[in-house]
Amino acid sequence: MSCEINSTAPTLPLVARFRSAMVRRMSGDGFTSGRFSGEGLACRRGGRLVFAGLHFSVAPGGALVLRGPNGSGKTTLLRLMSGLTPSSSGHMAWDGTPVDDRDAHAARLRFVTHLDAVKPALTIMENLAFWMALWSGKVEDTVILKAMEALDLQRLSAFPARLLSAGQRHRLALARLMVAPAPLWLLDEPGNALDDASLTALAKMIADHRARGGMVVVASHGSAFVEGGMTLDVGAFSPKTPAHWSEEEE
Amino acid sequence: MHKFANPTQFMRIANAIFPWAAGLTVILFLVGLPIALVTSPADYQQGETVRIFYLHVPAAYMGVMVYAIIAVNSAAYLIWRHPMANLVARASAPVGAVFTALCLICGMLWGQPMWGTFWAWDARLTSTLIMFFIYLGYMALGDAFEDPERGDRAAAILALVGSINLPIIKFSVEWWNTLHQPSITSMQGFSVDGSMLTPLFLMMGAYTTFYISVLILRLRGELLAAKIRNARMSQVAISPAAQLAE
Amino acid sequence: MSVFSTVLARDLRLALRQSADSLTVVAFFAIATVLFPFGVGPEANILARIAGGVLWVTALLAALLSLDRVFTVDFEDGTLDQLILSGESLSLVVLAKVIAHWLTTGVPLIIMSPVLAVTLHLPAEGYAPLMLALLLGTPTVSLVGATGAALVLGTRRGGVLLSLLVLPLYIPVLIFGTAAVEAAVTGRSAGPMLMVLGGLMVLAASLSPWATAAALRQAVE
Amino acid sequence: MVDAFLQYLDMGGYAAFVWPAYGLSAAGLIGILVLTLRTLKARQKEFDALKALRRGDSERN
Repeated sequence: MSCEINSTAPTLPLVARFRSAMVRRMSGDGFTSGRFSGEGLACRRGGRLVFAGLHFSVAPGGALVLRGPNGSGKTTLLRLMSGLTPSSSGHMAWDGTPVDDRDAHAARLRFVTHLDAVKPALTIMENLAFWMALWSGKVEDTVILKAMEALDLQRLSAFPARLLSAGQRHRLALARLMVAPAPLWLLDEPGNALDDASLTALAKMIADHRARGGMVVVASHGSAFVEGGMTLDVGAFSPKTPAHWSEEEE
Repeated sequence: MHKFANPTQFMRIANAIFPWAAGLTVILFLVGLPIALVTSPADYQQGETVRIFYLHVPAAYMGVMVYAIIAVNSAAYLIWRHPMANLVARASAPVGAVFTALCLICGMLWGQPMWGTFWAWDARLTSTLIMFFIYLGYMALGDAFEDPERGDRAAAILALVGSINLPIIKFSVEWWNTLHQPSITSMQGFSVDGSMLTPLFLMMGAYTTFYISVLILRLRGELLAAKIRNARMSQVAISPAAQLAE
Repeated sequence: MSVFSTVLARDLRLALRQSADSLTVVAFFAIATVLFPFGVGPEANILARIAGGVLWVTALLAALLSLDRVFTVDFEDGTLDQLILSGESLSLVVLAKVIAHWLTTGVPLIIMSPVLAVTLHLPAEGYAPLMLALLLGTPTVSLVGATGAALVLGTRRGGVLLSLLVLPLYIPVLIFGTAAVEAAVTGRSAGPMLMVLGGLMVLAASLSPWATAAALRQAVE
Repeated sequence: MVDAFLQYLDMGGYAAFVWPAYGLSAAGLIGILVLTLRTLKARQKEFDALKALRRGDSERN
């Protein structure tokens, strides 16, 4: 019962040419990933058509900030991009090839959701070590230490996570991004519950990631920590009239 | 999308079939009941209780048949996301549960004169009882979620898991039954001779067309429920563009 | 450090840190079994006659109690999303979690069963087959139970619903588990029943992880 | 004539089993049918009410 509504939303400006030139100069341990894009995406949540005809495109080194009022589908779009939620129509492409193997797609992205996925009974070190072992198959203390230092958690490394405050737990969730590199970062309102120092740390992390050729998609109201990123108003793609219902009635 | 998967297309066919199915049900019952109750002879072994069999066997057959329909439609829903396949499965479950319950009731009423008690752990009766629980589990899981689609998907997976386990349960119950009570004459020992075939087939036909008729009515109900949910949802949903447009 | 061993190690460490869970399972197994003599009467010959069946039923219920915790904690704190996005086959991750659950509940039940069998006057020949049958049966209980636990994720009354879904599927394991003990006690060989139990385990091990993974994916959709 | 009918009703002594079987089976089938028809009617009424509400809206603005 999915229906195709081709809206007349303005097409997004293509990636700025100078950004990709900058990326090529700083190769380092950069990602050789390609463009991540989506065409004609529609998604239903609990019978409701959240958005339709949505298209996006992120180039290596680029950033995409998702805007839109609450309930317009920002989180749904992120979950769709991660492969957790299937789209009812449209398709996504990675470097031109359609994304159909969910596990392969998941292996090249990190998704920080509203929930921090932190085990209170484990220490910060054990939490991070688990995710590093899961994603990269090996555990290197130096990498974990660097990840903790990036978000100023190294002093608490031996503490069980249940003693952490909400902000510290959220920083631990963000630290996960550093333990195993992946080209695509999907961040769902990462700025919540963060103090100023952590916000600047987050901005630096994102800038470094983009400098290495990584891509970032952020759903957020404030976007102090992402400069020069493209914006996508998810609200523009939500169905204007209750199309599904009236369409069937006539 | 596949022709049958489109609801309006499917319902056009279903509504065309409905008068035939309902009419046939009435005719089959009108013809079958008098034969089953009055004109067909009593069985030399069990006397008049054979008439209970004309209800017990069709109910048992429909219970299993409807579960198979649920399993097949659940697979179609999970693999191809056919919305109609899901509706058929969810709409059929209560009817299947009623058939299974009637099979149990008739089995107990048939068993009392034979075994002296309403319930003897006869292999087929026990398997039917377990299938009844699986029906209850399917329906309970389907309605346990706020989001109806979550319920549909979970129930579909359970229907498939159940369809793999049912033969195993049947095998192990029958093996267990022979281990403990080889003595009582279980249902298998009852041979169906010629004179019983006509009432039996008439009643099975009546039960089948009854299921089809009720299923179509329930499908109409499910589609209406979906439309009501969407209408309610679209009133709630914000659509800034729409507000701008108005 | 394969995904399997990583997830297994983490779950075992979590279980050890919160060892109260497996202790409550064993405590339930004990208290439920001890109830039967009060209900059925203390005569040794009656208790001996029903010992195998009682131990199996209470073991099944005990394992069932701890099942809905297998996924709910990960579902609620967001770990499940990350596990599904680990890029590894979800069935493997599920198998690791099920084996962790079996090690923390199934094995304690097996160890505890002879102690409780004494209170029910189980004849001497029944002890080894009982433990062997439990060894072959409890993995199936964890495997099929995990599928049920994944299906009821996110429902309000998960526990009750889980037992309605899963107990009918346990009946074959219960039948052949009890039959193995009964055969040994009455002098017959328990071999064939144990082999069927093994067969059920292999079938569950091959199908349940896939079904559980499908149930988990639709739960987070 | 009447005692033949009474004799028939007796069902060879099994009246207590045959008639309840038919009665309960009829109750079950008619029950599910009535339940289905009632929910269908209720939903149809609710749907018509929503449609009237919707038509009311579209006429107003």
